[in-house]
Amino acid sequence: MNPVNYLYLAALLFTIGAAGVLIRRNAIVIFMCVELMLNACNLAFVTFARLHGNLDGQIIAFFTMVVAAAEVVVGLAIIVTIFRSRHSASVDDAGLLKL
Amino acid sequence: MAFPLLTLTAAIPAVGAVATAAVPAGRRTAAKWLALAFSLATLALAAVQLVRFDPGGTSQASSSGGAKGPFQLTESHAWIADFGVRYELGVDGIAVVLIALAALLIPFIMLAGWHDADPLETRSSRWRPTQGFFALILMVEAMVVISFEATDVFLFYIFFEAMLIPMYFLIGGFGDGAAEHGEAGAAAQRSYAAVKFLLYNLVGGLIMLAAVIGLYAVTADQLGTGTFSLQEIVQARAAGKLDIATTTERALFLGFFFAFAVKAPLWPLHTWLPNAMGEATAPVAVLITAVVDKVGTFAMLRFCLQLFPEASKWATPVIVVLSLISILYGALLAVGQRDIKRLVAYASISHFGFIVLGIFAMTSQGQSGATLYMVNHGVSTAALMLVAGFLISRRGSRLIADYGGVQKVAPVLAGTFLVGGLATLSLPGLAPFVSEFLVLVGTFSRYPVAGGIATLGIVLAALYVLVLYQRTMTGPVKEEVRGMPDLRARELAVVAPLIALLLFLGVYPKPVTEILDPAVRHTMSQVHQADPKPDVNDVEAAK
Amino acid sequence: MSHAASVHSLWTMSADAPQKIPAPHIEYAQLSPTLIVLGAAVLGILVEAFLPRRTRHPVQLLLTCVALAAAFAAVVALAAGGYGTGKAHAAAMGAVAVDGPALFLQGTILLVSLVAVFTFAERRLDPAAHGRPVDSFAAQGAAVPGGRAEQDAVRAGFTTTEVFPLLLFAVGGMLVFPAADDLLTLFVALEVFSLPLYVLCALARRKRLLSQESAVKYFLLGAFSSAFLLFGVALLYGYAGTVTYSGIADVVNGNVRMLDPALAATTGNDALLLIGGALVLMGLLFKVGAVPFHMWTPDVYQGAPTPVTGFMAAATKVAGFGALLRLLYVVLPGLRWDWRPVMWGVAIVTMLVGAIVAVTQTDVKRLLAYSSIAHAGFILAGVVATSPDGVSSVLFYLGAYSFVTLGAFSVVTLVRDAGGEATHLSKWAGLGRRSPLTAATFAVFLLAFAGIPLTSGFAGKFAVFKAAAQGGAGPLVIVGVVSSAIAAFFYVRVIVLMFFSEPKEDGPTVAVPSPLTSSAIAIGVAVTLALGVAPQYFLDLAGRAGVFVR
Amino acid sequence: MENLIGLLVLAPLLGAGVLLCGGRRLDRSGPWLGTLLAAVSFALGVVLFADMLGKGGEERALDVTVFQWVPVGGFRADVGFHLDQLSMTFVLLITGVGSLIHLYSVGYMAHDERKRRFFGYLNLFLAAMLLLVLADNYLLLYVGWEGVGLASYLLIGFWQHKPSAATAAKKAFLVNRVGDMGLSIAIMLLFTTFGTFAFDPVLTRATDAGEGKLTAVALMLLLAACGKSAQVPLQSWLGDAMEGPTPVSALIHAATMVTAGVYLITRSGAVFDAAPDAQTAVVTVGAVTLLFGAIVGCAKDDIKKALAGSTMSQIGYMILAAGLGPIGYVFAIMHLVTHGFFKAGLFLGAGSVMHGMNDEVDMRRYGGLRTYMPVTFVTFGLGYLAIIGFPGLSGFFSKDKIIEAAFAKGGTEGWILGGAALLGAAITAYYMTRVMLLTFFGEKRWQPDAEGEMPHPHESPRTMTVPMIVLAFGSVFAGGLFSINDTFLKWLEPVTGHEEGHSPVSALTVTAATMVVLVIGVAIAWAQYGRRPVPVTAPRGSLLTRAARRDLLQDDFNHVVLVRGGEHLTRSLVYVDHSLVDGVVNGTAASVGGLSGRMRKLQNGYARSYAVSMFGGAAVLIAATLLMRAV
Repeated sequence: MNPVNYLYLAALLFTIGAAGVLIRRNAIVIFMCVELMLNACNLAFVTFARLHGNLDGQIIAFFTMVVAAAEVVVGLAIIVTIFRSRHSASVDDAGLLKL
Repeated sequence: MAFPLLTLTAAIPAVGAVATAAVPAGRRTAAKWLALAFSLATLALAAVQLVRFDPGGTSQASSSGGAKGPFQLTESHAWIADFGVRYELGVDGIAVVLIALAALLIPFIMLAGWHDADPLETRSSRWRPTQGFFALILMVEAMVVISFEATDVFLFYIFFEAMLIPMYFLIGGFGDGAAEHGEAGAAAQRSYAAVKFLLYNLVGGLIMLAAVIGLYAVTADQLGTGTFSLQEIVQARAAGKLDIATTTERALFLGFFFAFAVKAPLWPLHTWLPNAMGEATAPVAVLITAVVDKVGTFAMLRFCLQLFPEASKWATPVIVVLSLISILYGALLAVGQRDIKRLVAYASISHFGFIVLGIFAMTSQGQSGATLYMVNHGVSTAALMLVAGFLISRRGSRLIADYGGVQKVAPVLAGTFLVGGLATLSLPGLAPFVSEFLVLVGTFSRYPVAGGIATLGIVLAALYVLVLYQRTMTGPVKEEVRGMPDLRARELAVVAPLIALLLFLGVYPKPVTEILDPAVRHTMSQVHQADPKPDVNDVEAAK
Repeated sequence: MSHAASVHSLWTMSADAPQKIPAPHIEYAQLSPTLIVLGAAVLGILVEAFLPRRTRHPVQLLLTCVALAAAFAAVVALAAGGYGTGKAHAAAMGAVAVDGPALFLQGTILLVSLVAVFTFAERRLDPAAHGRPVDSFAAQGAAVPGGRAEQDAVRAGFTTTEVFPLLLFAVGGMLVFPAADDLLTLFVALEVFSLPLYVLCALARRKRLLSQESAVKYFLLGAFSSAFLLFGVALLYGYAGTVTYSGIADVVNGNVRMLDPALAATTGNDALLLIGGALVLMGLLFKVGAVPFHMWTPDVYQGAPTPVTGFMAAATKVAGFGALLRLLYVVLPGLRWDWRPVMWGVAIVTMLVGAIVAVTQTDVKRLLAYSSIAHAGFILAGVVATSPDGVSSVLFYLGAYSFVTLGAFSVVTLVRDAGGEATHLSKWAGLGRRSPLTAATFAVFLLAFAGIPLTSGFAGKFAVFKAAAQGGAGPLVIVGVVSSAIAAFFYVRVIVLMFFSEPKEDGPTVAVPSPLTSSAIAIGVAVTLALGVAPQYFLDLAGRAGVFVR
Repeated sequence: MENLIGLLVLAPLLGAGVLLCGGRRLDRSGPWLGTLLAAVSFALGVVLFADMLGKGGEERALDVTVFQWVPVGGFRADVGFHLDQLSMTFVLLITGVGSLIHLYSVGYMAHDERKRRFFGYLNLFLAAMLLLVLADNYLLLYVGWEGVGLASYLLIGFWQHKPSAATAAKKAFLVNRVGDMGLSIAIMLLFTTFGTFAFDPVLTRATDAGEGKLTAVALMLLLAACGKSAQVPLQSWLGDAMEGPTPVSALIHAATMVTAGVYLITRSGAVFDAAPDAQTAVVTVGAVTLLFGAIVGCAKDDIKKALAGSTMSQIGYMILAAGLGPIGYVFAIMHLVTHGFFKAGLFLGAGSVMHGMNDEVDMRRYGGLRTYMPVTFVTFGLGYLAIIGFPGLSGFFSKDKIIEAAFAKGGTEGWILGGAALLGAAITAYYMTRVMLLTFFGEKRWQPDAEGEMPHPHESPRTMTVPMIVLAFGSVFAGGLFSINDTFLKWLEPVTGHEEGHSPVSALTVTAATMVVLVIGVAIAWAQYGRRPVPVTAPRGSLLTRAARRDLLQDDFNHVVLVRGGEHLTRSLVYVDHSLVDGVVNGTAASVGGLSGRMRKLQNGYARSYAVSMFGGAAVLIAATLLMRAV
């Protein structure tokens, strides 16, 4: 299989993730969509590493995972806090700051 | 190193401002005297400048490189090399006279506004309006003086702009207590006027900033290092090292001119002036029109004409038309005003039209007249406006209709008001006549039609001055005016010297014109303009 | 499948000789600023863990200040050692650049952070709760606002001293961000300084709902943008086969021959380059708050605790623009004709939108947020100059701007009423009458924002516009001037409100701050005026620091 | 001698300065101080005159430059004096009549609390007027020109508490300003043409300039003369100017200031001579005004306004004569001098009458005063005879010469001008007889004044009667003295030049015709006012009468066109300034604000919409980058 197809898949995943961010209301889901985007990036990295024949991409993918994990920690903490004070995880409910 | 006289002249009021602002709240009177002392010290330094200035001489070698030029008492120090900016000061005849004017008027402004900033009630211990008022006036003076002295475009620009800030607080922070709509309404109108003043001038300044940057780009491009030194640029152009493309020169000229036209102010950029002068206290109004606005017209002469001679000539027709409109429009609107101070403001617009007309007539009479006009207008408007301020402070109203028959109860006030008014309408024998006539002659000899139309301005001036005088001073004594006290000693001490000066300059302006004349000739030569020759040109020889 | 085989051989080779992986050569001395800060951050965590609650605040404060000062000293030492000029190079195997811009920006960030720490540590503004002084941060971040846990925490006198290590982590990330010399470091640094900031945003003591909301928004949008950035990195990697700046630049400039013609599909594929470059740019533009990636700015600036806002507004902008400069000047100079028009557009829109929308703002913090957007536009005008002058002007502007911003937000913390900070503009009416000094100070900052001469704002604006004009971006200068004029309007409006409006009866009071905030404000004013009156020294500094290492 | 010229001007100027700034201390002595300084000036004039008589006709002119006034580049204006026979004539007239009127005012203003200031203004006027006639260049003349305007303004409006006086003063100044505009344009034209505006170089070389330029200069000078001398179309201010105290009317608005226009034209004779078209304009103005003033004078019931109409008319004669060129200059000046005597005398008489009649000015409320005020009656009567040109008296000689010269202009023009002058003489006889009859003859028609007090006419005090008597002497004998041996002609000829006119009708015929029209005029007046009782309130009168009462509707025209039009113009400009000029700026500000408000809505608080913006932004960024590459 042509590795370029993995790139198409990565782009597709990325777009799905982005669309999810735009469409979904639940902060957790949005966050998961962001994770999906990051993973799409990982796929692209790995594919490119394969195409280029060097390891950089694969290493970067590990970094990305770590970063994503860190992001999850912080993100979930924030989301949980706001959920506890508002009893809602909908981002559309958080609309006090505007104009 | 030579004695930094110019720096000192600007520094003294600046130091005075700080010192005055630092006076504790309880010592109001001390603050006033302190400020007055500093302004007098500045006046003394300005007088020293006048004495040290040699009208005939071109220049001592400036410390930067011995370049000969029209400037004297020069100082030059490195400042912001990255921007090509030097701290370069120098005065020519025009500058030295205008500095003297500013330094002369400030003490009178202070004296006239002696009680304008006394707080109505003691609010908090930190609220010190009096100190602020006098400190701000000194601050303005310092900035005006340095603007007149700066021969570096950037240095000039900085103070040209920075002076807006103290002016802004002076306009917005202190009113004359005359309110149609109560105290709150007055405050609102005042802050509107202050904002309008600031925004107009700021926009003008920002457009000039674009041109200043453009100038840097041009010089940096062609001379290797960018420079803002007026002399360097002028000399480089003369030597053919700097060749500004026509369109660029025009664009830069317009950028500069716009800022100065706002400041001057020229129609249609004038509408801030009536608001500002109407809402500010009379001394501040004088400060605006007699001192600060002069920087605008002065800069037209010093920067527009000298930096961009070709573009100046190119723009002349339009500017002449604009100044004609200013003259007539200002005068007609003055006729239509119901508010004394606004009336004086529109009259000033008309007069600024004359000044700009004189500058751009490109004749030696016109430019001499215009520079002399700056001085005379300063003094005459100060006289008229300050007396108007005294009048307003007595009755608490700026409306012309609220007065009548003042002449009967306060003859000296009325008399000085009339003299101020007569100076405003350029009565021969008083100073403004000489300058106005020079402007008219200078314009007429190059643009006869424009000169003729401008002459209409003298009729309209008579109209608005006399209508004002008639409505306020003559006729039956109004009830509210009865019992109005005549001028007090302090007020007379403000007005009398101004009137004496008006008379003196009207009868014997030679001391001033002698200083101005070489500078004007230099400017004319920069623009490569010569006076038109008369038709019958050997008359003097025949005589 | 030749290349599949070659990849396989890679694997096998490394599997064969794991011991041959060379230990990376790290120049610890040259990275010392970052290491000091991060080390102190770790120490700070330990302090949180082991020291009693009472002593934490002074200890943390001391630790943070010392760390930042030491880091700054290290930066100065490096610069004095010639690393800003002659010895500039890419350290840590090419991952982190040690050169003029990097050192200048690091120095700026450290100074700004140091001043910001003062505002973080301020404990006199809020009335003491139960006899204990409190600062701007929540007693217990995790507690539900208004809930029992929170009340208990307040009663117990808890304070969130974790903000100091968080700040240090963020600073550490920021130090690396503009120095990052490969895209991976860039990404990691981005996350390192963003994540603590997200948390910091959520920690306000008052108006906690707003604070949490701002954190959520910042976090979601920040994560979203970093995903874009990462995808851009991936594409660039695909284009060049490497993520080091110099490597990519070589490929862009055509200095590297194709190793394998079969890779032509990806390597050197300009579509990858352009799209990847645009996405990375977008990630950076998000951080600096350029339109249309600016929308988080007002909300987050308003909701976050004001000291954090000040820190964020000042330091993030410095770091973000530093990274942007390096990316554009090192990686993409060969693409100048592609990205310049785009950046022109972004700069113009940013200046105009920032200035225009600010006109109708009614909240001081939001107003300053929009002002920061407009300023981002001005700085972008210097960025697109694509000349050493452009770089140094941007460096200067960043230095000048960050202190003004920090000072302005510090003043905002002082104006208070019963509900905490009184940020609604109507409450600022007549402030000049009640507290002339505070109002005058704020006015100085506003005037500097407006670019009035004799303030640092003017010198900075002049520098960037001058560079832009010389770089042939005359129209940008015009737009800049126009938006300055619009911007002047709302700065003036605030001044009018403070000085010429009658004070309201129930208006806010100005809290008397401790020397901490006072000195932060004083430093802001001093720098503002110093850089306005005598900018030459700093211009020289920025000018010498104007060359990137490759 | 030269220094005395300066003193001549300085003496009254000093008086003005001292009196106006002196304060209350001078309230008592002020009037006498002012009178003294006027007399000093007159004495100096006499000394200079005596000195001048001692020299030959051509060497009599004195020139003195006092100091450089405005030296700027090629522009030089000096304060310098030129005293020749023409200015000497004026100096004597001004200081002589001026001194008399100062003296008269001492009595007339005795009860006015602000008399110190009054005398200050009078002295100021004298100084300015002397400056006007002594200046050696046009710019300095202009200073005097405006100076007298100022003095006139101050004096007309002396009783400022009366709104009518204040309005009249303002009007006088404004109308004069229109004339002044002409003068200043003329000076500018002279400067651009000759490079100077001193009399000597300009006048000696006038012919070197093109006729077009000279015509322009001359027309502008004429405009100036019209303003100052109350000639059509700028005559409207003179009637209103009678609001001023009567001595002022006598001095300024009859004897001296209003004749400045004649001086200007005569002085600039060389320019006018080289611009025949302009001369035609001058004579037209003169002829029209002499009829206009006369007709107005017939209709007025206010004694001073009737006299003012007469003044207008008489100056019309002078202007007419001056417009005739060298054949008329001398006669213009001669008439000016004699007119100075008799018209001043008439005004002082009128003042005396008003003084006795509780300041009543309506002649219909006079009547039969001859027995009550004998001195006034006699001096007024002599003035009356002089003005109508009764043979042997001053007016006879001077006016006759002008009518002769008008005919001598030749051609149709000469006939028209001569005819007009004759007709004017008839009307003069009519209206002056009317004044005489209404005031001094017939039954008493006295009415109580505003306070209900009946007037008790009485003769005026000595300070007032003495000047009247002196002036009456002048009215009677001046013309005769001047005409014996053509003394006046020979005196002035070296300055103005003179040509004998060649009249199509003989001098004797003209004199005869003048006598005939005189008798006709007097007879009609007698028929109307002498034989039958005069109603106290004026009858409605014919259309012409009503128009003439309103200054032949000229004021109405001014009011509708200039005042109303001006008001509309300024009001609309105020509107324009507020709505348009300011409106553009405010509109821009408002639209920025509106835009801001709308863009602000985009910031709707929903994180997802922010994300949309970012996503869209990224898309645009990518598209733009790709597009850049594509182009």
